Amino acid sequence: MAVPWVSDLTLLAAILATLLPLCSFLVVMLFTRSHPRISAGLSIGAMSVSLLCALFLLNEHWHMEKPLEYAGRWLVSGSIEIPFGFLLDPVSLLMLAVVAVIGFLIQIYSLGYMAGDPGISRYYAFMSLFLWAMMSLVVAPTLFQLYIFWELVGLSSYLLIGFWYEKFSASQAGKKAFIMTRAGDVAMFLGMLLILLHLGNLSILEIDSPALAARMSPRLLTLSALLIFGGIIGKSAQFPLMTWLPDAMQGPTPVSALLHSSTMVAAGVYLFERLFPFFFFSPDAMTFGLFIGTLSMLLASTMALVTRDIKEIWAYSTISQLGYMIMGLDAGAFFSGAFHLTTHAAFKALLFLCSGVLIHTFETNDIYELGRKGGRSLKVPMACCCIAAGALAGLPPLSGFFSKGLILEGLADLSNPVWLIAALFGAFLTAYYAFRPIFIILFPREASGEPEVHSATSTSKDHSAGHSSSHYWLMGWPLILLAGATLCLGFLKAPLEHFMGQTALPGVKGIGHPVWLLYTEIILAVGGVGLAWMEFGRRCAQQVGFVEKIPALHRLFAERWYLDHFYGWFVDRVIDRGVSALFTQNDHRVIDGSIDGISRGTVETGRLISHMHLGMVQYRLLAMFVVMVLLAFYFFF
Amino acid sequence: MKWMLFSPEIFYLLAALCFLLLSMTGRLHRRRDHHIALALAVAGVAVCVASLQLEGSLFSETYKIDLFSQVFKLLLSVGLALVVGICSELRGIQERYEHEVYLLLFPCTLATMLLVSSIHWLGVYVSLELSSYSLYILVALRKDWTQGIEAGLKYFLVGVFASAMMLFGMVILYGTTGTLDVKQLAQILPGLMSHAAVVVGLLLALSGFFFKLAVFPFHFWAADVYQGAAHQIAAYIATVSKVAAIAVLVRMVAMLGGSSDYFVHVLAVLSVVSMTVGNLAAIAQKDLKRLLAYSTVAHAGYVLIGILSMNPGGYAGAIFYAMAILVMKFTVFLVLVKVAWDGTNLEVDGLAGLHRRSPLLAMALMVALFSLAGLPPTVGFTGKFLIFTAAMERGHFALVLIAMINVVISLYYYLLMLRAAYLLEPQEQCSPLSLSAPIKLLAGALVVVMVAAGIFPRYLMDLARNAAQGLM
Amino acid sequence: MPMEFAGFPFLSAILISCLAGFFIILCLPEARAREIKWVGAVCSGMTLALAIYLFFAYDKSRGGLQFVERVQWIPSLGIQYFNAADGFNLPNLLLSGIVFFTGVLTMWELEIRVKEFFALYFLMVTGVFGLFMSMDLFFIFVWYDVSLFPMYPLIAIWGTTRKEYGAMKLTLYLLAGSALILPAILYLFVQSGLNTFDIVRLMQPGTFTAYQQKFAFILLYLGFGILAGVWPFHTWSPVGHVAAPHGVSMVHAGVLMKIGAFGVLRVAMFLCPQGWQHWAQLMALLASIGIIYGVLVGLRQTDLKYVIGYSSVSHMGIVGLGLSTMTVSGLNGAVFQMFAHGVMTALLFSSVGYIYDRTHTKAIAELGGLSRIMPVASGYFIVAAMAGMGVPGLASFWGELLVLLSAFETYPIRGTLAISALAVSALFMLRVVQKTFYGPANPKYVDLQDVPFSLGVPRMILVTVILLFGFFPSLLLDMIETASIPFINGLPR
Amino acid sequence: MRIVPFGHVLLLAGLLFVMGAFCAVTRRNLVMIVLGVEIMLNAAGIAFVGSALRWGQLEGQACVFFILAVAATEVAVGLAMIVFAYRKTGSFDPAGYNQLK
Repeated sequence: MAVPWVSDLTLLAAILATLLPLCSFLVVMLFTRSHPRISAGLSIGAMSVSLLCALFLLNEHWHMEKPLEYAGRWLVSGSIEIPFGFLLDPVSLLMLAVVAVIGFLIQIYSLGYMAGDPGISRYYAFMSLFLWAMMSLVVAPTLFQLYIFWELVGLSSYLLIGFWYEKFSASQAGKKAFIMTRAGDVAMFLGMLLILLHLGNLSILEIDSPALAARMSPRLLTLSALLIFGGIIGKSAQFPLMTWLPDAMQGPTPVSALLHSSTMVAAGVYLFERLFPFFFFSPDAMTFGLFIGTLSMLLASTMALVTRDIKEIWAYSTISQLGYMIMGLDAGAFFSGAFHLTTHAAFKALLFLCSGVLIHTFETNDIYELGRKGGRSLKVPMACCCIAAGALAGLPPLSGFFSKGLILEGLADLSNPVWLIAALFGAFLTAYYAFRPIFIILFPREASGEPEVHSATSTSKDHSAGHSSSHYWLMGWPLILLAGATLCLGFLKAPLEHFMGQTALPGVKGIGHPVWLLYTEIILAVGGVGLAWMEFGRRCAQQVGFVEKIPALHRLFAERWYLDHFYGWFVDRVIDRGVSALFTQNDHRVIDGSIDGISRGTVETGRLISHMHLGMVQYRLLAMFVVMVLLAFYFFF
Repeated sequence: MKWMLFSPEIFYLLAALCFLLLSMTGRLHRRRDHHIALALAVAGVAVCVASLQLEGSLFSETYKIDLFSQVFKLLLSVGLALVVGICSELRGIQERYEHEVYLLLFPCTLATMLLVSSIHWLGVYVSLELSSYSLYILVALRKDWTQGIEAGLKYFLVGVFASAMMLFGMVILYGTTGTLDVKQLAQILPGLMSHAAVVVGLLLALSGFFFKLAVFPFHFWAADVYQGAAHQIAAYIATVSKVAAIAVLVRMVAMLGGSSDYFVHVLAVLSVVSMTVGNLAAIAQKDLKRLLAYSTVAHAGYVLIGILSMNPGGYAGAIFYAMAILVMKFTVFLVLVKVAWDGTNLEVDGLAGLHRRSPLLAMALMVALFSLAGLPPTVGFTGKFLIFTAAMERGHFALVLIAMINVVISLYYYLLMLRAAYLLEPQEQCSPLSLSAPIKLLAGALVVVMVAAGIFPRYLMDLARNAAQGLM
Repeated sequence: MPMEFAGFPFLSAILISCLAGFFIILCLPEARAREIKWVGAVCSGMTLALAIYLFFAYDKSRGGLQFVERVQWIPSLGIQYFNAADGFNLPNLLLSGIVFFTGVLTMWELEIRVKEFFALYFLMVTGVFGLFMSMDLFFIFVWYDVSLFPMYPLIAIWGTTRKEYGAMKLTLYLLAGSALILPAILYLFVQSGLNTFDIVRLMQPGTFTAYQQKFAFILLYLGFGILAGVWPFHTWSPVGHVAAPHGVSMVHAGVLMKIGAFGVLRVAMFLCPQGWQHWAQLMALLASIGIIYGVLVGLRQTDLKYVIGYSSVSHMGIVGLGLSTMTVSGLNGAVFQMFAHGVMTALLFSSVGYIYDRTHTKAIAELGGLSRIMPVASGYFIVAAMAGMGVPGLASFWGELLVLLSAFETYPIRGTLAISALAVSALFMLRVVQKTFYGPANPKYVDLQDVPFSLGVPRMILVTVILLFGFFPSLLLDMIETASIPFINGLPR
Repeated sequence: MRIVPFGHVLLLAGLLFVMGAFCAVTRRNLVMIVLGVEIMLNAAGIAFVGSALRWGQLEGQACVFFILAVAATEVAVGLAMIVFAYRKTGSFDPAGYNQLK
């Protein structure tokens, strides 16, 4: 790798930030598999150094004008040149910092959560693998490198979801997640190839530059944009490929917090940011993205209304918030998507970690159960949970309000009002489903008249034994930090906008501030919380949601709009029993059959001919004579 | 010094006479006869080697001695020596007639030597009949008389019928051209090739050799004779008389073949049919010797490809293939004789457990089978390779393709034999085969020859090529 | 015999060390199994060391044929013992060395008839090495058959399920392939009129007319394609893999199928470029069908080795697709994939072999939760399965990436078909891994002990090779590039 | 001095040859088969004499003597075998000999 040897510090920091988790992964996997303490320490140490480097890079380049790119020659094959290196600009540095901070906090949290689990060193190894893949994905200078780490992130999510592989449901969920994201990756790979064909190389800066738009016909540009958007749909669990995320909750809760809420699923949105100018050139792709974002946001919110498993609620809310970000980006508001991604990462991780503490102590995922077992007694987690839910709902002082407001303003600038109406309705639903579990846990109904415990999806208990109080504080400390972040991140809007704005992209519209939009947003948020209070918080409320009153709707949402049934039917009927059964029969009967048939045929003719030789002597003489006569006659033809 | 040219034949005549005297002494000394026969055979080989470089012609230009004939005489003498080598017990022959075996073997070899170098149709006919008749009797001497007599009769009837057809062919040739001397015919025939009578006559004339080589219409005797005859006699028929048939066919076609397409087509038809019939029939065989018979028919088909391509490469290929057949077939018969030492017929499954009973024989069988199948590092492959190259030079692509398909079919039953030897476990516990030192040496030497001729075929090929030059 | 040796004849040294092993084993008495195995290990280790030395000693800047060895064998027919190393055959030589060495170590626990097994094993691998290094048509065919016929006794005697049927079918099918190759080689030899089998001389443009090239190419492609598992002719490979003992199926799937692909490259494409351009469409079609077909049929298999058999049919389809695109990166990808797939399948088979030796069953339904019982052994299988799916960081990702890149350029529809197979191959591999390794531990196998270090060595070597060439593909690609660029540029337009 | 054109002689020999073959193929008696072959050999003899006359050479005549000698040995060997077979199996019918499978 002919990289110009480290003269400046930035490159060293970038290298350290990305490669250290890889080293810890290799060291843990090869040498310290049997010493959990050492492997945990190793991976947290590596993560802390990468965190420091990420933060150092962030403030070192706070005022950078043009992006920094380092590229070393990695693989040359004929006309294709695949370099390996780093692309540092505000988009990637911000994301790098987000990933590093949340990764570090969750690794600390996991010390407490996973204590006593036999596979802890394997857990930390896979976590370091994920962090290496995610960090390198973020700073990838070319789509090749991004695609490579995109797949590696998918692999680590498979390994972490299926961490407790003894549970059949965990390995099943891991397989489902991997295949669905892989389907998206296939689309993305095709989109990449289309660009490669026309551009010659896949460096991101060149893709974003107008030069590409000049080379490709608009129709082809839209097609490749749509294909790459397919990859985003796969990774960020948008409309068609969304059902793997709620199943991914089988994994340990810190994994859900890190991967399936803030960082991994956000990779899709990050890719959108990364190629924003490229997407911007094809308006049809933007409208299609807008449609997909809205659809998945609404569907996910409706699913969150009915489910009883606390982690699944936050999983659905992640899908809907990602839908929000994509709507924001597709509406052309570049900074709104990026800012919402940052704030969402913080409060969603906080939500998961709080519910992790609850699950960890009471060993059940069901919100009614948690309520009855005295969830309210744990003061710190419940407080942070309320803050995070408030941010999710978009209540004013919290970060969620600012970032969601930006998105709504972006949508307001669009000509067609339907997107804005859908977004506002979504905001209302979000507020409602955010506070439903909070009130159920805070104001549990006594044993009498409780709706009998039945959970829509069979969520088996988390695999963790009771713990001493020392772990309590290990898990508590990250919560407080994250709660602080959700509180003050909202106020960092202006400096962040300035930081992101430096490389403001041409053609991005300025964002106006219609006043009535701000008030409607607040009213809807408070209205949602009030409705939730009405149905769950009040003393005499029956704790039955307005949706659960209509059984048909209830079942529809509980069954995830029958998407899972469709996929199950498709994989089982079409692929398994249909096409591959057809091919297998063809293989056995037609191809193999014909070859065995030929060989049996020769053996039969052999037997026939050998019988011919057993006749009387005189037949042989006759045969000789006749053949020679025939050969003689042949002369005349 | 003319008689020096004739020395191999004279030697074998004297040997035959000596055995005639011995057979008249009455009492049977099996060991003594065997030792004398072995000594005489080896001496015969020495004489042939000595006379290898001789050139000249005898009996007023009807008996040609050149490298071609001398090489084949050497091959025939080596074949005889090998066959005599495995005649130590001769359990397959009735005790009373054991004298006659050597008495008839030596004249038969003498006849084949005469056949090889005579270039006058009458000489060819007489020597062919002499060798056939001695073989008819040898086949009939089997201890189990029912098999022996049936095989002898069938062999006799088919043989005599074929020689009658050959004679008629000769007559037509003589009638239309006026001469029986092959050298003169070689000048006259190219002009007359358009006449039906001449070509049919030539074809009928060759039918005698087709019978000897067991080519398609004349191969009906092969299966029954191999099964009916004693193992040693079957070995002799499979090796020595095949080599002689190839020799005389090559000489006749080389000198008389000429340019007529019809003749090439007929030979091609015969070769394809005999290949296919031989291979297909061999698949369904249970008895080992019957299977070997059909495989010989198939090999006759392969040799015919070499002969019909009518170029020096083709003839050299046929000569090389003759050498290969001699070694390959003899090795399989050596294994057969040692496994079925009591002279009874052996089933293919009778080879069961051979790898345990005697690893050396099993290895020899494996190498021989792969060589018969024509797999590379062995002499069989080089033979086939030369023949196919020659055929390809004449543009017979389809013929080569059919031949290769036949090779694959033949591999099936060779692998079945290998399976029997290496995989099957014998039902009753058979004792390990104890081989005498010379036999072990012979088996090892054969394996070495087969593999060495496959890997370094250069010298043998040059010998065959020079022999083929002399023909034109 | 005029000999021409450029310095110490390394290439022949590899052959000699194989043959030496063969003869020493022949001389050792049957009872001394341990010594036979050590002789096997030493000789195979020597070939590996030589292959590695050659790999790194090859001067990439100069390129072309190096370490040339030429001995006139049969001058009258223009046959010479002509060996040379270039960008295409060095990776394959390295692959054969690795798979051969690890194959011998994997068969360390063999008890029955050890002497015959290793003798035949050495003979087979001598054929493999011979074919890769030879530049003479005659010797390519000779080594092709030498590597094939030991297959019958190896599978028929030491095989597992339906061994006799599998052995007979495999041997006859592959030799039916040679029934197509020999006529084609002779046809080329005769039509060239140069009375030589030397590929370098026959390769010069203008020796054959376009019709002759088209005619010979299809025959050679079908002949070698049968061995490379090209779609309609692939049915022998799963049957053969299941029947063969795992050491043999390692070499068989790992290296022998590469001989088929290498044969197509070295003989068919070198000598008949116009034939190649003419038939490329058919090659691409069969290859992409093979990719999809192998994966889909693999989905329904219940036997572990069948699964691996069909996955290698699919991967060989990728190699075929790479060969059919007339681009440099397509060729690079194909040769790289040959190497990567070889190592990966060898690892798959050796881990299945270990599992079979312990549980005596290959049926996926009976196995379950092995990861808990023997984590290290199942870890090897899982790494190989990941490589099978084309996970980056493992060797076969780069092969697939390059092949699919160039396939998409030349054949967009077939390229898309092949790329969509990536998703199905994930489903296929993960389903196997989940059923055999995850899920509750099967009580029957609870007391099995994990793979000890000594037995783990071969599998560790394979894993490190996969990782090494996964992280640093340029090590191999620069080598292949030195041969593919001059070849593609030299093509007549 | 040519009494008959050569064609006719050849035709006679051919007819005789075919009749001999027919006799050998149809008669269900071993001796008759050998007799049939004898007829075929004599047919060849006639043709030899005819062609010797046509080409005015004595070589043809010499060949006839050889044919007679060979026919004699054929009869000797053939009948010896047939007699031996008759003594053992008691029948001349060629169909009886089909034990070899």
